[in-house]
Amino acid sequence: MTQDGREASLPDAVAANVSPAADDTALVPAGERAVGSPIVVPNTLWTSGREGAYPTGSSSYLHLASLEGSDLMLKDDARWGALEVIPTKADIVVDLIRMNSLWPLLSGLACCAIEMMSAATSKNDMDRWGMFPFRASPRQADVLIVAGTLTTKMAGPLVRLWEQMPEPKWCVAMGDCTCSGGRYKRSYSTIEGIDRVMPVDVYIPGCPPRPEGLIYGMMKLGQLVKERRGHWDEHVIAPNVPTDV
Amino acid sequence: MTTVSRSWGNMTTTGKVVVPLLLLVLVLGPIATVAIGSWIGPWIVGLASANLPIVRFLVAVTGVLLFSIPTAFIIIYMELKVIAFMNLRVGPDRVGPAGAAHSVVAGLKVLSKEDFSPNAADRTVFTWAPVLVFLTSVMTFLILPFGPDLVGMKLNIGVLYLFSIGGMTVVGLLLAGWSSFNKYSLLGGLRAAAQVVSYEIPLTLSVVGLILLAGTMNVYTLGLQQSGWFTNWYVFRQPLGALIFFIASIAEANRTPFDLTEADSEIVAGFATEYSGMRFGFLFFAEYVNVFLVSALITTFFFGAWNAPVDINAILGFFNIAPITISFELGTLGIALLIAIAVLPLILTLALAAPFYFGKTQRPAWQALVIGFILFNLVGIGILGLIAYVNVPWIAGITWFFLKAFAFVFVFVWMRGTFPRVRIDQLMGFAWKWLLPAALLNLFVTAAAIIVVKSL
Amino acid sequence: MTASNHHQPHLSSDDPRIMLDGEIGQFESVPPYPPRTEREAEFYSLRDGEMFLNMGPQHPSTHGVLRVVLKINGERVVDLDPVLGYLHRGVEKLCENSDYHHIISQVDPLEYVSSLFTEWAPVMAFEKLLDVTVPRRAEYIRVLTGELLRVSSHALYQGWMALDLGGLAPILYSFIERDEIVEMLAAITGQRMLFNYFRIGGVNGDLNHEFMSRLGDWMSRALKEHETNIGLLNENEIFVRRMRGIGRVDRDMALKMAVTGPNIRAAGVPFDVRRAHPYSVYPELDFNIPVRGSNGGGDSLDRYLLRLDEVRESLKIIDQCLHNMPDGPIMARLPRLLRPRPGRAWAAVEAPRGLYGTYAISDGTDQPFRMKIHDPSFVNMQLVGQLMKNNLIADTMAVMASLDPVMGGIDK
Amino acid sequence: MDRLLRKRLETRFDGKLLGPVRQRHDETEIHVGTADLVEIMNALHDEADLKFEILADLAGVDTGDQMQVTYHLWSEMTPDWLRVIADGLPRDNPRIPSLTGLWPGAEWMERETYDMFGIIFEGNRDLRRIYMPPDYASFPLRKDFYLADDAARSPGGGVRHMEQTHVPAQASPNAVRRTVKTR
Repeated sequence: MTQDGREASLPDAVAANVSPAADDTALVPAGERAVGSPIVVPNTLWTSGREGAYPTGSSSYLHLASLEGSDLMLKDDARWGALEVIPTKADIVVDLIRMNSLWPLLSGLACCAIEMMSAATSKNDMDRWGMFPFRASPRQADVLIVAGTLTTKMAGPLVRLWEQMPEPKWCVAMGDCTCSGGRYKRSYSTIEGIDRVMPVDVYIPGCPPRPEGLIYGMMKLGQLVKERRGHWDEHVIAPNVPTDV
Repeated sequence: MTTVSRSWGNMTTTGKVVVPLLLLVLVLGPIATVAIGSWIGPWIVGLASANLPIVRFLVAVTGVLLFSIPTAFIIIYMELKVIAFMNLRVGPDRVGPAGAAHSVVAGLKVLSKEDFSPNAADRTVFTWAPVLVFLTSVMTFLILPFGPDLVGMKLNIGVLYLFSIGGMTVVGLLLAGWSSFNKYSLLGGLRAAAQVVSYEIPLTLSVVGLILLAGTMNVYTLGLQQSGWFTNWYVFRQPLGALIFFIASIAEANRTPFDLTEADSEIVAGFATEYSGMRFGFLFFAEYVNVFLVSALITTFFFGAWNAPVDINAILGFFNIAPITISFELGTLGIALLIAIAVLPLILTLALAAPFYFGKTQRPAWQALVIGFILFNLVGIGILGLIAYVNVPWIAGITWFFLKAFAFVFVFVWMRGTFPRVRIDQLMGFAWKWLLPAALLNLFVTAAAIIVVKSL
Repeated sequence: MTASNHHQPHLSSDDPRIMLDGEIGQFESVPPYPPRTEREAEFYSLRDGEMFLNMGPQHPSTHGVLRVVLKINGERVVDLDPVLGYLHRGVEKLCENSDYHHIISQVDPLEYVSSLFTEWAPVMAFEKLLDVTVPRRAEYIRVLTGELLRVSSHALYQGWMALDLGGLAPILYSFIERDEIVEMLAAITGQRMLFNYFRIGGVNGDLNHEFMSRLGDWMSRALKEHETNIGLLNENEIFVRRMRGIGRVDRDMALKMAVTGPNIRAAGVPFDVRRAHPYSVYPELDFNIPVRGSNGGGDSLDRYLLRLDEVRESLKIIDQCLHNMPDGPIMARLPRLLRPRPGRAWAAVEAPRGLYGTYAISDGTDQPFRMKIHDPSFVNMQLVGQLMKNNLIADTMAVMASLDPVMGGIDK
Repeated sequence: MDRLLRKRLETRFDGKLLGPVRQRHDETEIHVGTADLVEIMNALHDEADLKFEILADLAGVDTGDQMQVTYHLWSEMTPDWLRVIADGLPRDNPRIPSLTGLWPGAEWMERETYDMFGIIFEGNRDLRRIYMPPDYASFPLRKDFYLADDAARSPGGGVRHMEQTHVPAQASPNAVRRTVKTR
């Protein structure tokens, strides 16, 4: 994760997005006015102190395609193994295939794991979308459903687990604790959201989310897989993550 | 022009290599065809007719390879749906009719995953072990008699070949477990070795009695001997042998309750722990090919390989009816044949549509016609199928063979859905303390019976 | 990144102490630092023919993020060392920093399979600190919902038991039962798992029509379905042979290891907080305390069967609660901001896994000065180290599952 | 509350108890010194009229100026919980004899108390950190350990690692400010 090296080659649009603000002078008063004079609201849209905070036009709005065009993103369009001989247009088929068999990894961290299991059982059956065979080994899994609070002690193993999964792989953050820290945000041993240590494709809030919620998130993930048409930009990890993770 | 250049830009390097090749093939294809038709073709034919067995062997191998993967897909889908039904679930139902294509999709997905091998693994062995496992399970198809004259090789030492090849599977599993450089894989491989080796013995011994009875080791001959009524099946002469063979073959195929080699809850995925992508796919398919294989073997050895349970000709003979053989020369019809082909569908469709149009249910004409046409097709297919069944013996044979084999596959899946897993010491104790003495007893009784009968 | 390196090596992904399913062979299981205790020293020294096998923190059958380092000789487990803390969320510190009403939602996810009991003990302790008397209807509602949750927890236990032994079907059948129960509880609590339902001095909401109708529908066939789920396993020869005779715990061992709950009752000690130290309205209710293994201790099969007996008792309790459920208020009158007198209070309830206690110290402010949570799974897990000696790897799963640990409770 | 138990305890352990026997609700509370702890616990566990066989809980307490270890016991002889408070442990070097000889099951509870408070149980064969990683610097449940949201008051090892000492690339300004403050 060489953020610094990539920062040098940022296009202006991206640089405008990530450059730290000089100072937050949000609302600029419209000039001086005498005491008692009627307040005249100037007929101009106010602009934020941070340029690029409110995208106007196409200058700071970054489309995924242009992102792929820039050298910011790793050129890596998920064609591995034997299917590499298939030319580009066949990616639609490949992505339909991947979308229809997303094998989750059989790993639960905490409370949400129970609801994850409940989503796979008879009442609400994840198998219908081909998501059922929970693989025990990360080598054969496609989706990592992080279900439950992530502690600092577990962060290393989880990151390693993520690294052990073969591409293409996706991560689903299930529950408030994994999205943002949730009810243990204040604690001394938890991580405020797993996107500090690993990329996340789909966030499913709720403490814990219902099984239907998980299934909805997984279907959203399938939609994502289908719409990206097999072009996977490298996930940008949240700013304040230690570089040695 | 822009579209061409853009698509050219979108292609991967490999695509840029492949597409011109395709164009080249399109150009060179006709020329090559002409050449083959004129000069190379006859030479090949002469060569083939010169040494037929080799050609037959190659054809059989190709057919088996093409045949094994769809079988695995069918069994995987069957397992998904049957276990889902046993768990009060729906099972996959999104891709294909009733989710029939889900297993195919899973297989293609595995094909398109990253092909990974750990740093510390022994690359060569790690790469080739799954292929070995898959090949050993596929090679056994060569001697399976799917029907009369529908067999790859009529080996006269077929049973010997069978068990020698089946024993080679454990080598692949052991190599896979060892080369992964993972303790779980190592445990899985060693478990597989111990299990398969110790279950080979009762498996083989249970068939020796059968061989004594049959007096041959040719699997095709075994099938021939069980023709006629179902009482000729060897299961009624070797019940104990059949039982032992069934139990031992479960362990051979590493299925529940003997699936200690990939016990999820103990050793994560056994010998397959470190495998990903298509190598894992090989192991995955080999398991299911093995399931079909042992079911087919049970069918072949003990349940009358391709023979129908009832002997139609015997029944017909009992009623003094000549066996049905339609030796009707269509050429004798002459011009009437063309008329029949032109008119018969029309007449039959109208005839079948009539009751729906004039009957109580006053359907509109087009509906009645559609229904009539469908019925006509069904009837025609049924008649043709019946004729084929009666006149083409291998169609009947393959039908019955697959019916029986998939009945046993269903039993395997059923056990997968219901049984817990045995412990390793219970597994070994069962093999050596119960199955082996039982197999020896079976062998002894069979031999004694044969001697007694001969002495009479 | 320089000054803090000694703070976060356990966070870096190439830490030799972290061993997962894959890549296990590439790591020495021996930690890179010198042993701190003689126990650690003698565990991490290998004799001839032995090797380490690391299970977890991500393993299919460690019930979450438990990590167990096995020292195996072939298939036989010589010794093992459980490593906890992969789910340590610092709940006690959070409780000391949040006020009394907030604590109920903080302790909820501790034992997430039966989370009402994790609310019950703190609530009882705070009521002792505040000298509050809970209305009888509230007590009855607590008992009713608690016993419902006990049934669902034991159903899940049965399913996990089978799953760790390789049986696929029972877990799905027990999840059907569990889903029905949590859905009917969600009708009054509004949540499926972490019902933030009990309040200091009562409960949050009264029984409503949906709950009663669902409950009546379920009660009409609960026993029959329970028998069905039992029939999936108890007549199975493989299951019984694998459970019988392994992990035997006798009376003295259970008492010395401070085990509680079904695990100690399966060892022949009739210690159940509901009878040993009656709380709530349990003295008014008629139920038995099933005890097994009175002669010579009980094994995994006894621990399994005892929980099935407890389900029947719980159904009896639920029936009585429904019949003599009194009318009246469900909350005591209390101020919004609670400032109890300085003092200490200890309250314990009988959770599905054993004695679940809370020790609260008040210093007169609106936050407890100290709050200790005693979780039964944490103590019961110590048995694993003793029961696993000279067993097979497969038995490790069976015994661990028969103790029924919940990592959320173990790691707090 | 059980008056008989109070009388029994006062007569049996006369002079060994620091302070009177307190009783409230269904709890009886005695304070003992660390020197007499093992002897008193043995007596409570063995003697026929006490028979406190079940150790319900073991908890450490940091009162701010000293450390305490609290044991909760249950006996079939009395309807009360018995709370034994081992009092007067210095905060700089808290030491107390271990009870693993009496209840081997107390081992993990003592490990937890050591992990959270740094109380050293002499005689515990396996006294290492059980929750926090082995290289963790501080003891979270002590009173001078503050949560991450007021990390400025916390001593060095206390704060969560991810916030404390790391200047991230592309950091938002307030993150940088926090980092600088904790340095």
